[in-house]
Amino acid sequence: MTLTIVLLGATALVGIGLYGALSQQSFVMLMMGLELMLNGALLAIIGFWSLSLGGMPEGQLMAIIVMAVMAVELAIGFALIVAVYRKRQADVTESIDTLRQ
Amino acid sequence: MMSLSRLMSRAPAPVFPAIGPGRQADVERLLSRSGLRAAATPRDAAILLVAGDIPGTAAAPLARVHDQIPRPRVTVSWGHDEPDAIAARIAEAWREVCAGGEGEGDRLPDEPPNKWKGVGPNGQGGKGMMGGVPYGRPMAMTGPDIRDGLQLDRYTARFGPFAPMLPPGLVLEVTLQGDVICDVTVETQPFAQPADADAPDLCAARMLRLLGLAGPADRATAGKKPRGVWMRGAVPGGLGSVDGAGDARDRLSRWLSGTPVTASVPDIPALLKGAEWSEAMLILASLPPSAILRACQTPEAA
Amino acid sequence: MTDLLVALLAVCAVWTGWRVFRVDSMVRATFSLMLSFVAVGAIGVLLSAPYIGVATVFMMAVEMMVMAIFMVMFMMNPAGLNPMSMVHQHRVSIGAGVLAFFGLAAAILVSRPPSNPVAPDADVVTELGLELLGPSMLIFETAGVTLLATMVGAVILSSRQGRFGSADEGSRPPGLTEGGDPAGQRPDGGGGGHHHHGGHG
Amino acid sequence: MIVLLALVVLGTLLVGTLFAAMLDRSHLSIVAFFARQRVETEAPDRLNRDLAPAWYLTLAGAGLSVVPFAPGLALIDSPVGIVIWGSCEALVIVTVFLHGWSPNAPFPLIGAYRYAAIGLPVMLPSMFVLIAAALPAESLSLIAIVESQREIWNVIRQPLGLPLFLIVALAMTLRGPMDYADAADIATGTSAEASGAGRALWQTARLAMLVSVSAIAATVFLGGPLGPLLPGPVWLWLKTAALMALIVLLGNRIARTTPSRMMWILWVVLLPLSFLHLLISGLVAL
Amino acid sequence: MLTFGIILGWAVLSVLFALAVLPKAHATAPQAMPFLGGGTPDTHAWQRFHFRPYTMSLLFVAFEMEMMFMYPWAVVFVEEGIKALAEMGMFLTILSVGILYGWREGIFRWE
Repeated sequence: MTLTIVLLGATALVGIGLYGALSQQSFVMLMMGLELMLNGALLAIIGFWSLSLGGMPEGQLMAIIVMAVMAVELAIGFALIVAVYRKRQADVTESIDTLRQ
Repeated sequence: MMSLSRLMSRAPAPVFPAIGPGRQADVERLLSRSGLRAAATPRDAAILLVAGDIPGTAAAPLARVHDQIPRPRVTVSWGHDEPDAIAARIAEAWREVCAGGEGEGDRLPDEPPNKWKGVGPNGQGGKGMMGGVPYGRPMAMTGPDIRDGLQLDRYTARFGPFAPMLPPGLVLEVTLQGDVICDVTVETQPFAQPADADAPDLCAARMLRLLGLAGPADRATAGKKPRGVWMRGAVPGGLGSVDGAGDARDRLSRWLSGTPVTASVPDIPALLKGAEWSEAMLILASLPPSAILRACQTPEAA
Repeated sequence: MTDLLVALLAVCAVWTGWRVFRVDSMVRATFSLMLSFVAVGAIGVLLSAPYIGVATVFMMAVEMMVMAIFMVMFMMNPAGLNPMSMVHQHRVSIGAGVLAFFGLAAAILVSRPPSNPVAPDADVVTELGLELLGPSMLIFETAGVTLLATMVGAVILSSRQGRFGSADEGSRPPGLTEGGDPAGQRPDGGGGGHHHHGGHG
Repeated sequence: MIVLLALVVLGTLLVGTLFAAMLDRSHLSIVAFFARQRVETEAPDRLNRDLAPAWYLTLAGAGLSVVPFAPGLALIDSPVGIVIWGSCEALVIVTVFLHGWSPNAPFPLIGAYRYAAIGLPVMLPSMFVLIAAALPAESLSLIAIVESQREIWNVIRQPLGLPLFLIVALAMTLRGPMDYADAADIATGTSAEASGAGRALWQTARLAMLVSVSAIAATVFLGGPLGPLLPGPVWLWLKTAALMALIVLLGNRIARTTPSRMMWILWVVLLPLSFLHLLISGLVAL
Repeated sequence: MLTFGIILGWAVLSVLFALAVLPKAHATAPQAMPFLGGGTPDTHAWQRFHFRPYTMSLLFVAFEMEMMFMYPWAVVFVEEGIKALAEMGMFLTILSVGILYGWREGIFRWE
């Protein structure tokens, strides 16, 4: 019962994350969607580990790895955004000008 | 209720000083007394201390600062009274504030900086995402940066003449990106101060305040030796170098040892441009008020 | 009781997760995401995973702080003063999200995962530590290398000045003009490394 | 028993906050400001402005709850006590950031970002000294850390620990040399637009955090409730009070450098020092 | 469960206290202006804020992950002895290379 609740919650998080990742125009918001999907994965792992796998330590390690993936995604994603923003600065400001009209 | 207001009135009176020409040293000495507390922002104050004759150009800023003090509030003007008399008047004003009441009303009309009514399908301020004046003000726009070339928003504002970290009277128009100064011009020169304001203990106290040492700064103002750790070392080396007067750290050392500093006229905008806000404020505090005034009087700085 | 709390927290996690895409202010969006993580961490604590649960809160608070900084840096109108919708292919996305939810939910409801809960007196933190130093040692060290690669990659991609100057320059700002004197400080030298300044794009 | 402990923790927090205010000589000012007008700024983030002081208080309370008041007796008897405290520290950064972000004014905004720049790297020495304290205890629980100090306090066994943690404490309580959020050059930074009860509540929460962080330091480095003759809670209170006075004194005496330089110091000086500290503690514990 | 309840209790208590003591904020237009020492701003303060040490914050996020491994390591340190010291030493050495690289690139300052 608990496991079903947890997994349904995780599924909903993945669903919302997918919606966010697909619908958002900006790259930064897309990262939010990805993080939310990983959040769902984390919740599912915690649920499985706790209720279905008898607490085998690999489950906890898996959760840590999901968090590491989040950190890596965050660091590399934002570094890429900085690099792109710096390179295509003129374009970005142009698009801002178009939007301003 | 009565006892609460009595308890409140035993707190040091929170005073925001608006320092006029020639009164900087007087006000600094006054506010280092116990029973008075110099507020760094009008939000933290109840009493506006107007020292000296504020010139007409600074009347509107004075009204703004006055209105920013939460109610109830009282203005105390300091003409030529003795410091003891003015301290007593401030204490009286603080008791009055603690007793409650409406206090003084606003000096400026209750009008938003720009008329604004939500428009568009989402109630935004104007056309597009960055347009219009949402809540009465436009939004900051991107512009070139002078450090790392990442063009983000530039925030332009006029700071002063009653900013506690700037010399009294000085108005700087500053363009910030993050907290780095991209552009700075002197709008109004600081008020002239007598030679007393260049006294080493007062100058040292101004720098110590910026270093987070309010207690030692009060001691320095009272002519005692300030007790602090890492006072000179906390000032980064090479900051605000001026020909013949060393850098900010050297000047603080000299003031702490009681030697006055005379600096040749520096160009203020050139010194501040490109500095971080905290560094810029340290640079300004590390120059004697007379030197800053001389620098602002030269034509190319204006 | 635990079931009820877990269900409530799951609803919290989902609700705050949904708010992320529904608020105008980027700061609110990011910290809404953080609350979603906190709820997941709390579920972890309830499900006898104290370390993973609390550490999730710990790590995510920090990560979301950094995320908020970058969201505000690069999003137009970061505080949502001009509310606007910034979505595209809205229907498709909703469809995909709903489809993913129902597909996975059906799979969950149909499949019956084995019930094998953690022993109530298990010392899960010690087990994790032994696992890290024992069988999973390679994963642990690989994670180290991966993080190193991330650090180096992030620095290379996002830092600009680093490629020119060495660390002993301290916090000296670059020149105001190309190759000019450094701003604000030390008129002597220091601008030499910054010839590329101002030439972006 | 739980209710009694909860009351003890609450009482400690209240009395400790009052004591902190007295040390700071700000108790009367805080009382005075609770009664004054609370000024609204232009288009603020009202929700976050009102909640930031509440979160700060929550974190102070949660942090104090993991502290054992007698050997083997803590309100939150968690196997991961120091991780809970670590989360509190991380959330303090978020809270201070929100406090500075919410008024929509330049000085608070600068203060908030400065605090983020300093608060994040400050987490590293903090976590290293707490992990070092967990080594001899073979547990992340603060109760076990107290037990491990029966023979010798951590302040002697791990000499670098307390000094490093005091720096963290100054940052957590926005004080003196680490007070980058509320610095004088930005007109008290994140608090520059806080007035009336909002300002007073923020100051109260800041003092409550001082109680919490001192109690943690007393537990981790000074043996917490351990001591001869007097009962456990009294020892904890005495040690906490002494550390509070020390932190206030340090905050009033040490100068604050510029944020850019402090960040450099944190990474280049204090982080290697905490590595060294961990190595020493590890070798001693073996 | 108790842990969770107590922390939730603190949150509820603090929020209720804040609601009790915080009156509704109100102001006239001149009162609401941001404090600039009497000066006026051109724009809203909320902006795409140029956070100077952004590279540092990215490096920090990656480096900080090491904590996740260190906490469980600390629990078994004495049990595993010198092996644990060696493994964590290697792990931290690997990560320190990243920090040294960052330092060399000058990211620990305002960019």
